[in-house]
Amino acid sequence: MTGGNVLLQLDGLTKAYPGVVANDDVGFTIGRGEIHALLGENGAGKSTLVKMIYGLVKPDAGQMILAGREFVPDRPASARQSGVAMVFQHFSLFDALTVAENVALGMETPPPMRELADRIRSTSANYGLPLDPDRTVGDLSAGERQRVEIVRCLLQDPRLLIMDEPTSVLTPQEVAILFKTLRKLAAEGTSILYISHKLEEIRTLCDAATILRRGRVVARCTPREKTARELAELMVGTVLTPPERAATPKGDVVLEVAALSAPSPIPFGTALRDIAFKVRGGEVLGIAGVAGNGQDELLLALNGELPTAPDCVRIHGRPLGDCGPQVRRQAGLVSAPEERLGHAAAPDMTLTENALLSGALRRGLVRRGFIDWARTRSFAESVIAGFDVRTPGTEVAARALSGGNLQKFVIGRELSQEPAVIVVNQPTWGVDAVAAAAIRQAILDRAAAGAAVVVISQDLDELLEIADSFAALNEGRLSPPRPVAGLTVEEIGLKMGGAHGMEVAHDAS
Amino acid sequence: MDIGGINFVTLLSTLIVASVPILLAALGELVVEKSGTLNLGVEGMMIVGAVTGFVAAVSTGNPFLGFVAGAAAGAAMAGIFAVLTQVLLANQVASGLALTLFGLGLSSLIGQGWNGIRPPVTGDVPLGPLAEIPVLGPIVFSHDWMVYLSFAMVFAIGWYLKSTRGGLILRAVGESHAAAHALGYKVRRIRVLALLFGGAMAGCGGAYVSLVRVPQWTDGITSGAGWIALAIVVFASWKPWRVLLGAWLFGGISVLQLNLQAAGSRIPVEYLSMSPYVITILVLVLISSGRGRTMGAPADLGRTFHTSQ
Amino acid sequence: MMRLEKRATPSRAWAIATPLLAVALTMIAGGILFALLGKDPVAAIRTIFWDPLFNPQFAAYSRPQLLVKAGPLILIAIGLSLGFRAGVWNIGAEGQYVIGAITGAAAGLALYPMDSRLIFPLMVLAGAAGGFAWAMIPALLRTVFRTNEILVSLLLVYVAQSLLSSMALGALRNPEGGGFPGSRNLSQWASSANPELLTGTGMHWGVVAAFIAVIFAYVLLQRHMLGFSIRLAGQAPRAARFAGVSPRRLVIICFGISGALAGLAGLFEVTGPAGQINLDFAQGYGFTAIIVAFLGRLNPVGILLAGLLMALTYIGGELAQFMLGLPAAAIQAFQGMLLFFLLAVDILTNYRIRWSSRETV
Amino acid sequence: QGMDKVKACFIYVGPVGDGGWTFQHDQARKALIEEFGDRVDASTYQESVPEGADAERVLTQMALSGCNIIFATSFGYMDAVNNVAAKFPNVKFEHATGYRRDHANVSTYDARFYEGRAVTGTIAGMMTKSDKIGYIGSYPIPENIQGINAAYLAAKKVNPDVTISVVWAYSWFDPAKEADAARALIEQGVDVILQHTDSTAPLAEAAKTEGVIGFGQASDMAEFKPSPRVASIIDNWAPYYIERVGELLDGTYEQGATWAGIAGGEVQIGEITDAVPADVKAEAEKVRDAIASGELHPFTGPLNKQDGTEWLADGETPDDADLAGMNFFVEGITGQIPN
Ligand SMILES: Nc1ncnc2c1ncn2[C@@H]1O[C@H](COP(=O)(O)OP(=O)(O)OP(=O)(O)O)[C@@H](O)[C@H]1O
Ligand SMILES: Nc1ncnc2c1ncn2[C@@H]1O[C@H](COP(=O)(O)OP(=O)(O)OP(=O)(O)O)[C@@H](O)[C@H]1O
Ligand SMILES: [Mg+2]
Ligand SMILES: [Mg+2]
Repeated sequence: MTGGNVLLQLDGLTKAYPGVVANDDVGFTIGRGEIHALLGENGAGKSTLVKMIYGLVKPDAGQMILAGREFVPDRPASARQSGVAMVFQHFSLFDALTVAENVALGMETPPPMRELADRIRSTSANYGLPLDPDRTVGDLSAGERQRVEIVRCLLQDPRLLIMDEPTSVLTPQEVAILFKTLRKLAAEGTSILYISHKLEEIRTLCDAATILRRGRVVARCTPREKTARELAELMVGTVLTPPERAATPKGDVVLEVAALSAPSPIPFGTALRDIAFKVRGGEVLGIAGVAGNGQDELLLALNGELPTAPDCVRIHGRPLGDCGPQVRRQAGLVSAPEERLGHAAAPDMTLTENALLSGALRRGLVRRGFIDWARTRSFAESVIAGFDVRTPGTEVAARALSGGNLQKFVIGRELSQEPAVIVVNQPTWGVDAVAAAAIRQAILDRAAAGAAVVVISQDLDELLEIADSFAALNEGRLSPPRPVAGLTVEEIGLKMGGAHGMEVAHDAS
Repeated sequence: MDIGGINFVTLLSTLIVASVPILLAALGELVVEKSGTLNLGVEGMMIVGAVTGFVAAVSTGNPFLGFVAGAAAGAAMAGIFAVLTQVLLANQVASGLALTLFGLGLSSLIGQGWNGIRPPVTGDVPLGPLAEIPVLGPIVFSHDWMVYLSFAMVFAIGWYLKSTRGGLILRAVGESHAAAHALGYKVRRIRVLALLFGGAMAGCGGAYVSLVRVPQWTDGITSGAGWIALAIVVFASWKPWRVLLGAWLFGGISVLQLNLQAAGSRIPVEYLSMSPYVITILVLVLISSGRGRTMGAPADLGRTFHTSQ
Repeated sequence: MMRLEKRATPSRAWAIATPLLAVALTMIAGGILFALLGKDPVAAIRTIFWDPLFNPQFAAYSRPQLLVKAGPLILIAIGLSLGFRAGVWNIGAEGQYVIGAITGAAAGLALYPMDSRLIFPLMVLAGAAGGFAWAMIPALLRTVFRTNEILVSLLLVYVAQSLLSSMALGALRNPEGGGFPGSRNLSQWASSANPELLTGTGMHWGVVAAFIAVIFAYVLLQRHMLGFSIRLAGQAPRAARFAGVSPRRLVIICFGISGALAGLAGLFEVTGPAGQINLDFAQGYGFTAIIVAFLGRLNPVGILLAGLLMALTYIGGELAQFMLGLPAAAIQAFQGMLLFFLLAVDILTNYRIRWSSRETV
Repeated sequence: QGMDKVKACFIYVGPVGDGGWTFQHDQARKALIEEFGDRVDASTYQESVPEGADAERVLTQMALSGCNIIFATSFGYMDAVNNVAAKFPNVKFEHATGYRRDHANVSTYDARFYEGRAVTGTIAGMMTKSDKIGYIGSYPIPENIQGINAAYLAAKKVNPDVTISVVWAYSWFDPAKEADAARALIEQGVDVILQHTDSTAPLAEAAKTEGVIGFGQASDMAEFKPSPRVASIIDNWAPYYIERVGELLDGTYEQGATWAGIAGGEVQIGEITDAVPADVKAEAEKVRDAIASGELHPFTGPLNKQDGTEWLADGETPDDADLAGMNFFVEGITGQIPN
């Protein structure tokens, strides 16, 4: 790449956090109009790097050159002034505000509201991402929310657009539309720095890739020239093996859900509508869906945090829809919500206390209301040993564990309770490939032992790998389950709700 | 306009004055809460404002300076709260309570030797013939300038929050500090500024008590007005207009119960004197029941914001 | 610039050291305040913290008085701390204290002048029930209508005070009291009296109850599932729901316990040290107990110590008033400062402070 | 047995700065210092002591600190005073407005404030143009009821059409509430306000409306002269305090129960200002002097109670016990005493 074509050059960027060096001497260049991928395992330092470019985090060392000039963004506003725009990994949207207000907040000098609304309408339509500026963001689907973020960037005519895992919340059809938009932008000369864990996507979209491991650049490549597996192995640094599954005979129906409807207890959440399915002992039901289509609510309704009519949920034929989590645990149901810190585990409590949190009943850790701390501690120890949780001991706070280790602890805690029914949401979210494989294997082992398993996940590959039957959740409705054998990704995409009305826009562009 | 021996023109005119302190304090607290901070120390800021305003007005002979000093003192108290909660990340509920306890002690300390003095008069705004209009004149056009200022603040705050960029950013910070931070807004700075403003408003409201409403200084003179102001913010679903309504409602009941007594009502006095509080509770119940989320409550209200960078 | 870095695990050493540091800082700041008031700061601090305990002239009397003063503070603070740990904010203990005293006294006075050993236990039950019932108002409004419990419990204090006036002047007024407000003196009627149990110790049934409450709360929080649920709900409300803790039940339980304990405190006070229902009965124990709860870091043993410390500042403060002419308000401001400093230094427990020259975002 | 030096201590229910009840007691304390100089140490006092357990502790600590005589200046200290007196037989206790003297070292003292009410009531009755006078009561206790009845009877004597409205503030000292109460009364057409609460707030409120007058209470409240404050009832404790401490010094101190009024100088009528016409002033002074000389008792029969039953026969006057327990309005007052 010649000097004139380089938009951004990074050199020796280093950023240390207590206990971790998030970025260590990172350097690469991005050309004008280039779509550049940044790859790496969880915690490899991708987000930290782009936050430095966006002025949110100050590097400890190193320099950046943007369009031939030294670039030292001291805050996001100055980065935006230099033509850098960013779509965040975790949405930076305000639920209670309107689309136009959200867009205005991301701009340096927004025009008056009425003019801005017009510009949002025209720009969003122009790029095939139609938006109504007056709607409240909290009421939008995940795909639409992402559009708000993108349109917010586009309105500022960026020279460099940073996208941190934009597709994890999109259906395949929505991804296709997004890619079309990005290619159009690139063709107009905008450079794009693209972060994703979805390697096939990277292969179809990106011109170049930089791979990080533990904060260092370990490889550079052209993704089209590599297979997804090669890319993954570059990231992890080891050879990967898929999980094994024994073909076990299926037993009787253990979990039966019928006519399950419930309003969402979460602000701006999705109501569940008339959900029905059955899971047999030994069977794994995979439920796919784009984030925000009722996954959290479904888990709550199954584990008892969201009570419904008694007949909506039956375990071994017993109606339990109106019972709380403890009664359901008694009946053999264990669950692991998506959010580990704060929901599945109490961040400031020790691992022992967190073991008690859900294990008290089935592991007999409490007698007449009084806690047997010794037994609780040994239960925690057995989970740590059994699931290879890396921790200094049982008496550290849950939040001191890395995300992946905490996830192993949570899943391990639930699976160690001899469950009859297992409900997990995003079991391997944010977990590295080796640990993810271990978690999937543990779930399959439990199924083999006769448990009925419901796995809710946005990772289609994961579902195809471990599920026996499959259903998709879309706006609170569940498609009828069907066997996984013979299913294609396109079919799944359609079941997941198509492109949420994007076809119209698709045609327009 | 006499009903049951009570003259409603004078009643309305009185309740407008009676509600000014809680109106000012509640408007200030509304801005604070919109930015995502819950400051329960309104009573403490009000009473320190009341004593400081009183001392300043008496020693300078100028009520205007009294209100300025009251506002400054309220803001200084809010500054303590801001340091505790925004810099030292202390629990907001406990810090607010501490502020009130400290304010009560501090005010009585400052006020030693200032009891029983007559402050300079804050005169009515001369609106000439307007004040002579029957009914409307006494109700609307015969008050001091703080009354009109407090009305203006209702408009100004409503307009600021709804139609300006500053207001938009303030609301955004209260909705999601994480997102606002990611977009590069200085969450802490915005919250501190909102707190200082809220403190100034509470201090002003306190000064109104000691300079106009009563007018004199004595320990504990605000007698719970700050708590009522907090209740009114919830009552108003965080909308400035409804704060005005709530302040009038509470002011009206407080004034009415004494009027009923003076008119020889047969309702026992203790029930009359507890009625403003009971009715406030009932209104709170009505407001909060029925809906999923308390309408208008900023999503990040009362949460501590911290980012390690 | 100061930079805060969250600790992976809260520091145990600092958890113990911070209250001591806060007391030390308060002494320094308070000393400055007293100096500004023209009093000798060393003498003032000594009079407040030393004389009640060790001055030969006063100590024999003051030391037991520490228990008398600390008893209700500890009893109420223990109840409040359970709620505060669970994120349930009962700010209206003062009202529950008053109502407990009224119902307890009323139960006794209804039987006046009967002579029975059963009267006092009956009054204790009535006092606890009164405080419990008064606390149920905000609790039920919270659980049924989602009404903010902080405001309701607080507003009910004013209502309770109106009721107190009305009782002192009306239903419970001493018929032989010359028409003056105030009930019969319950401490002078053998059946209802809550006397000093061991002469010269200040120990009365209320203090005994406070000690029992401390032990009860300690065991509850350390060993019992309910205590675990309370801690869990306060630290991670969603995790608590996941564990099967019902937030509504917790609100009811926490308000119930704190209301009943506050009511008990009121009953023991009205039958013992105060002696009668009168207009001045509400002395702010319910509010001071909030400070005590935080000062004790919401920990039962901490609250025990904090209650004694608070009592010391009251009794020493009284001495400082009439011995040194220190105004009552100065003592109140001093107590406010104590809480400020405690809240301020609390950060050392959960965060590590780093000083860096570079600006931070 | 006389004493060389007396340490006199004071326990106050309110802040010294209240400008009313406690302020007047503190004035009397200062008068002691003035009167006796080095022979009396009257520097020890404690303000804002709540009635109840705290009072008992403060009294004990004062006794321990070497006080010879302690003035407890609120009715509610009654039980505490008697309890502590039992433990310190050598310390003299003087209890204001109380009636229990369980031990030989407890004395009580009070003032006949209702005598002053008869004077201000006379002015009120003659000055009111609307024939409506208002009374801000603190609590519905005998002392207040005596005052309301005395004021009403005096006003009615000079103005048969007069009516009286009573508002209870439920506080001895709450300026905000007193101001509101005064405002409410004025809105009801009242143009003379009598107050039985201690702050100047009602006068400040009266000052806002042309033609409304009031009276100083407990202290002279001179800063509202000449109007709205047209006269005042002043509590003057200095003579009593000087007398008692003097007796202690020269060894003639004995237990006593004092209830003095205008004659004894404990109740003083402050200057009647020129805002009052000369004839009204003359009439008021006549009433004052007649009470002082004993010719006139504010409650002289025939008088009926509010319900119409007879209280005092023609020419009869009540005895002190009857007065001290007064719990009814006299005939002609329309309001109810809260119960
Ligand atoms: N604010 C922070 N304070 C402390 N450590 C941090 C902070 N932000 C990130 N880290 C640490 O820095 C490392 C890199 O984090 P970063 O978020 O950049 O990873 P990532 O590559 O984006 O991972 P993911 O794929 O999970 O998004 C991690 O170990 C993380 O724990
Ligand atoms: N908030 C925190 N407080 C203290 N230490 C932390 C915190 N967050 C992360 N760490 C530490 O930083 C290290 C990296 O954490 P991080 O969550 O980024 O791990 P990771 O690289 O993403 O690992 P995994 O793949 O298991 O999720 C961990 O060892 C953890 O102990
Ligand atoms: Mg990331
Ligand atoms: Mg991670």
